[in-house]
Amino acid sequence: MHIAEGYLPPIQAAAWFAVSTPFVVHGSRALVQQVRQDPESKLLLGAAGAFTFVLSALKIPSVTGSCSHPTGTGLGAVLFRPPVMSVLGGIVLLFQAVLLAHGGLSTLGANIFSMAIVGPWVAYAVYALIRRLGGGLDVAVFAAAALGDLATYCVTSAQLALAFPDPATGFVGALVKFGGIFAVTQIPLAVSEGLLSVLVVRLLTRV
Amino acid sequence: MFALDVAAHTGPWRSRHPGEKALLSLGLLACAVILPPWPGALLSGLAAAVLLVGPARVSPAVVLRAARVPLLFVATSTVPLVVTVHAPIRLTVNTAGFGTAAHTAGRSVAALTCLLLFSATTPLSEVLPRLQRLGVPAAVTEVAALTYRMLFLLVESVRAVREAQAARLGFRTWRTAYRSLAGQAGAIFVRAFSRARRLEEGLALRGYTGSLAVQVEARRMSPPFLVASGGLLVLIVAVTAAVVVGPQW
Amino acid sequence: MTDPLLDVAGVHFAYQPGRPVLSGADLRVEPGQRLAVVGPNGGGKTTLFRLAAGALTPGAGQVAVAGVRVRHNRTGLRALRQQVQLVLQDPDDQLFSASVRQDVSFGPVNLGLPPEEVRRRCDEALTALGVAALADRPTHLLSYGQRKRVAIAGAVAMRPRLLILDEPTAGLDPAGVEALLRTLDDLHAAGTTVVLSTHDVDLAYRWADAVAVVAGGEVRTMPAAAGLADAGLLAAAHLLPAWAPLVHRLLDRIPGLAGARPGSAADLAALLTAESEREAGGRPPSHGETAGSRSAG
Amino acid sequence: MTDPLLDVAGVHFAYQPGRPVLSGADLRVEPGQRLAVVGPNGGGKTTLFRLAAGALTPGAGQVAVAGVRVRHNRTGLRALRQQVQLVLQDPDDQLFSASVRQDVSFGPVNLGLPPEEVRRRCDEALTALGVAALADRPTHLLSYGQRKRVAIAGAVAMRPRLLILDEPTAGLDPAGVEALLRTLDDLHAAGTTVVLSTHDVDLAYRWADAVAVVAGGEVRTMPAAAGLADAGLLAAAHLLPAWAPLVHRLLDRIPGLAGARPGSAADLAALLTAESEREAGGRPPSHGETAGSRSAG
Repeated sequence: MHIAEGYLPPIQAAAWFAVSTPFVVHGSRALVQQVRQDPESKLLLGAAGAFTFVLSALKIPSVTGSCSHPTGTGLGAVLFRPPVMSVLGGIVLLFQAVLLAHGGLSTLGANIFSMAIVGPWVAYAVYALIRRLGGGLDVAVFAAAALGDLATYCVTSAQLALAFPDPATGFVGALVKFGGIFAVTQIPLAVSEGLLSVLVVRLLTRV
Repeated sequence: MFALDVAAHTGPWRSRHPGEKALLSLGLLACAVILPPWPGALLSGLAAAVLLVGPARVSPAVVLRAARVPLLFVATSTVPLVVTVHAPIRLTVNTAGFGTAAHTAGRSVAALTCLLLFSATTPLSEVLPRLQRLGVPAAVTEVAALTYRMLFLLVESVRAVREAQAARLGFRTWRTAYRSLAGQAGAIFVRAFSRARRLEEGLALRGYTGSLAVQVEARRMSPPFLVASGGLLVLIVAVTAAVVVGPQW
Repeated sequence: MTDPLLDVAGVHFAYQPGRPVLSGADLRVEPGQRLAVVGPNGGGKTTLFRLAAGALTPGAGQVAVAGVRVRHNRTGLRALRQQVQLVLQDPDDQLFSASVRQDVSFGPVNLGLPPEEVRRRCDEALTALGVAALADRPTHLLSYGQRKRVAIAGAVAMRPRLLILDEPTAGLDPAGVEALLRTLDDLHAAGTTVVLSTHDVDLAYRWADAVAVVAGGEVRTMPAAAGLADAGLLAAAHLLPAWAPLVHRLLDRIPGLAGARPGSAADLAALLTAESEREAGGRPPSHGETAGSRSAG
Repeated sequence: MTDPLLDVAGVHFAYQPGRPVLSGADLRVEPGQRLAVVGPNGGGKTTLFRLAAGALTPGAGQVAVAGVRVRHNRTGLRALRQQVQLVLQDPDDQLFSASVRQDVSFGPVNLGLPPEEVRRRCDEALTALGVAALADRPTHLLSYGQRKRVAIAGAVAMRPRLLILDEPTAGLDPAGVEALLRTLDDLHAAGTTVVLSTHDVDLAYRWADAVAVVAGGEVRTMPAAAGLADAGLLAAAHLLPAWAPLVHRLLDRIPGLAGARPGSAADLAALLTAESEREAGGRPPSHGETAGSRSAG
């Protein structure tokens, strides 16, 4: 779930743009550099962006019977590295907003921060850590994708809690409420995304 | 494939300069988000809705279907605004939250309508190359344009793969469904990168050496459209100001 | 009278409201038939196939398999898919596993069959399609023609009573087309009813028992020989005439060749070669025994 | 004597060492020619085209365009691509932009032409391919046939002297094939030399002046009428015979039809219809004026 268009108060929406911009600018510089060194990589990056978009549109069956979607950012971060994912993720979120009305333009900064920055960095850090500790590829990919997914939705909950603190219990109370809706329910989906990512990586390493 | 994209490419405003449509719809969006929800968001949302089904001639069915997912988000995330958590786990309805909830949901629905006005009238292929003039590096807009082109190929592939898997009972149980999903993701990954490789050769034959520069159709901004859009925005701001400040007079 | 194996009756379908692809389409496939579906691009051939295979739900009308109306729910579709299998035009849409054997086993594994049975069905399907030697190869290293065969094997491993193939000969060279048709004839001889679509009216003429012309949202089915010799019908469906029926008219006007019914240019070439050899040898002409010619009644 | 427009001489090529696809291939294309390349899948047709268009560098032998040997460096390839354009079989391999007009403008913009010239060339190419009305449509809303035409327009906008098309008629329905051949004939009439590959020997027979048979690593070029009537040569290249030359032999044995040279089944049907109408009207037969028939000498 992306934060819908217009849901955040204007000041906070602007603040999230300010937080996300340095990451996206840094990612863009990295991308420009990469394309300059190797013009063919432009096509590969386009393919990676399209892959991420389509991956996040796959329908995962969920416990409740309804369908949900993976974030795709964990797998993306492992495959393409976080700085590039901040740009590709930004492009994908822009397309989701304009083509599907999922998310929005005023909330683009907030959604980029949770999905294209925190999610990929957490996933990549978890992946790198487990690999360095000698963990297997499967375990590392599973943990990276699942925790990346979960981190994304924890950030979304925190963003909403900051915007709408509980009148009685403040930010913490609000975090409990939004976390209950967007993060706790996400745990089975995060596990699903982890399993799916492992299956995909297995398939890809065998090819 | 995406109803909003099809509407943007086939509607009566398709050949208008994207700048005009951006001024109008994103201007309304800014009003909806920044102005006090009552009556700023209401007026902006109403104006966008009238423009959508009126001059832009977007089918209401398309608008409503596109709005379903974001409205679901608005509905679920508004619940916490009217509920208070008391430690350890006791929930009470918080009537004081109704005001915030109504403001937030109203602002969001209005802003969503403005976003739909932009989405359903403005083809992305017209927007992306023009972003360069706003300072976005060419490499980024070109990657975005390639992503846009390729995602339609991949969405079609994933549909076909899914259908083929369903035909062979790939979604019979949870276990088979996961295997099928991984197969889809794997197939799409392989497909995406083989597409990129083949496109690379196809473009090399057309003389590609690093730049994907193209000629963007010159479109003239229509002064009447710009003036009318500006006028509408000023009117909304003025009416909102009058309503908000008015009672003090 | 037995029920038709597939009975599509009065089916309407539109991808976008107000733009029907099929409006009142009827198609009956009898058990044991070889049916060729022809018609222009965008005319609705693939849509008709997707409806028959349960991938799409008709807007109006109904689809029945072996006399039983298809219900578009989990159980109904599951029953349908064990009887009817559709092979898509692009084999890459059907190959998503790492190796050939793994891919062909996808359907039988999903059916929940025991491992030995899965293996038996795979071997059977791979052998039927002549790709048993490729079983352990990764799918992406195969040629286009080989991938087509593996995709068909994946459907055959489900042991369908009706096998529907969307443009199975597209992209194959003439030798590949002939080999595939022989394979389909073997499957047909083993009891499978086979439906295929093609743009090649001569192929339809010589391979099929019956032909269905899909154009303008409607479907007209008739015996292959009659349908593909009807110039008016072909023109209405934006199709070009087949050579064979015209050639048969010419042959009937040539003393010594009258009555010969070559189905392909290769058969005609063989006929002419045999004739000139006979003349060189001084034997009397007897076209009835000409190799390769087939009665097209 | 003028230089050939394209001269591939003694070219060797292998994707993997020890597995040559072409070994000593020769191909000469004269200016103004219409050449059809036929041969089995995997026989080397596409490889030959990619060599001619500079996408591959030959292992041995050389490629010359208009008498000038192609150098495989930046400048040499740039010069080559202004003379020779290859259109791949799958249009999605060449269309990178979501906008038709933007896509077609890519080549001219890349050549560094001034904006008005770019616009002129785009309009010209879109009109030549009959897709001017689609200029503002997004690529992803076009049909397969329309995408093929846009991909060809992208090549035509480079104003090549030699246009090579890999299987341009694959996937098109018969009406689409006829329309595309007419378009290619218009380009040819306007001065472009056109080379295409096809699996349809009848299409090669009626459309081409010359035919090149690519099989077993070698290329043999000959006049279309002779090459496609040669049963031995066709069999060696795993090709099936064409109907037309066989039909011509039959026609010569029928009084009143002798000498008629229909190139397609549609022409033959028209010939027979005209004949039966003449007989009904009691006029004497005169096949020389039959509509649609074309001398294939």
